[in-house]
Amino acid sequence: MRQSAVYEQPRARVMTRVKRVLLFALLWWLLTEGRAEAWGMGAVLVVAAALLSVSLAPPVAWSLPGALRFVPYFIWRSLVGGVDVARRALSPARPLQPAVIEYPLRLALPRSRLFMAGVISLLPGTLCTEIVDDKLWVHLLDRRGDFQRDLGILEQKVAGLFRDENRPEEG
Amino acid sequence: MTLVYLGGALFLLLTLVAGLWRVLRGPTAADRMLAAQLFGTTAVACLLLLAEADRAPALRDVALVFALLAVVAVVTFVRRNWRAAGEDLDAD
Amino acid sequence: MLIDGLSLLLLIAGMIFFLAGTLGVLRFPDVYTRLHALTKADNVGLGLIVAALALQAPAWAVVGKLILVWLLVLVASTLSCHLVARTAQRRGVTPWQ
Amino acid sequence: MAIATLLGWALDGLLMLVLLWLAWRVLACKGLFRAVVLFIAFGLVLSLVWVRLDAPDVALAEAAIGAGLTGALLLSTLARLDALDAKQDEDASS
Repeated sequence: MRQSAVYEQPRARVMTRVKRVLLFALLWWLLTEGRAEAWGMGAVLVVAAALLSVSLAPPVAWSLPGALRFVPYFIWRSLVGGVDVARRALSPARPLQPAVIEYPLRLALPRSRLFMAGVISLLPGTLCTEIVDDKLWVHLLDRRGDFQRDLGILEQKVAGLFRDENRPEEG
Repeated sequence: MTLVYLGGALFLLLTLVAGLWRVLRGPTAADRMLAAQLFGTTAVACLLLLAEADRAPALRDVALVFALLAVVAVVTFVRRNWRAAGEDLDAD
Repeated sequence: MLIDGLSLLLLIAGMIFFLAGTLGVLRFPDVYTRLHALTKADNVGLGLIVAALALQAPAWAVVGKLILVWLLVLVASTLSCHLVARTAQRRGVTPWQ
Repeated sequence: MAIATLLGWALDGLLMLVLLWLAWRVLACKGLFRAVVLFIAFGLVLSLVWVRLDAPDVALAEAAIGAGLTGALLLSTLARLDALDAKQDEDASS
């Protein structure tokens, strides 16, 4: 799925379909919880769904090292976010200092922008309310904290995941 | 462990009932829709626990359908209702 | 025995997050802060419950299915969260200060 | 084992009460939009009731049709009705 630029080449096309079939076979295995007798029906459906999916959802460029960097970061930060908001909800004082900030996006691809807007809602203290041109409107639970920097780190990881052209500079 | 699963499911159901208060109180249509989202997640967790407690793997499929359809109502709300819905409800 | 204990611990932690999510939805002052509470706390809660059940799962496929359910809820709730927040903003709901 | 039975009863009793209360509220509450959201919650709880009655297949259908599709259809209908009302008001005033 990485070589979306050379998608027209016959070899890449075959590889795309093989990967899709494997992906849908995995899904079928999970859905049937590994029951062997389900594979008769499954074989037909998996191939049909895989071929159909190639035209409905063309392959997207992503990078495995980018994903390996993104997933642990995401899990850790969403855990921190959950603990943070749970603490605020459970404490009698209900400490909140909401604010709305604008964050200028450097990501170029629509899918990575949308992905980022979604992921923001799971990270500590941030919630994306609107994407206007090149800006994200972010609602903050607590305005204390360097959110421009945190969002910059997230943006870099998202860019790495989707091999976004418009990568922000390191550091 | 069955006891724990059943107790957990009961607890989750209680939090779901508490969430109903938000549907009744509003005040905006968005608040009510948000409560519907809360019910979806809670019901999924509840079903997964019951699947273990009752030894009924089919319940995991029900949970899967819940997870898939949780978003349908919200998307409809956003696409169709966002102007109309508030008029009668933001007021009362 | 050890695994049962770990499962129990994860389950209780998950319940606390669900309780916190619901409390947040009931106590927080406006729709945006409520969305914060709901989305973050409930997803962590569901993740912990899924982890607890995965430890007890009879087969790897079941573990995968549990994770699949969690991922679907994750996608669904971030999407809903963003859409509801956007709707509220476009309807002119001003954030609580 | 006795505690498990007790917990099961508590769960079933609570489900039953919530279901009846929701059914009453859906019919009795004022705003239509509120009724639709309560109806979605009703479908969810009803699905859980089917689960407790050992009918996961019915629960699956209820989840898909009751909580999912009917809720969406009712929201669409409500939007149409409101648009229609607005148009009639305009016609009447002109």
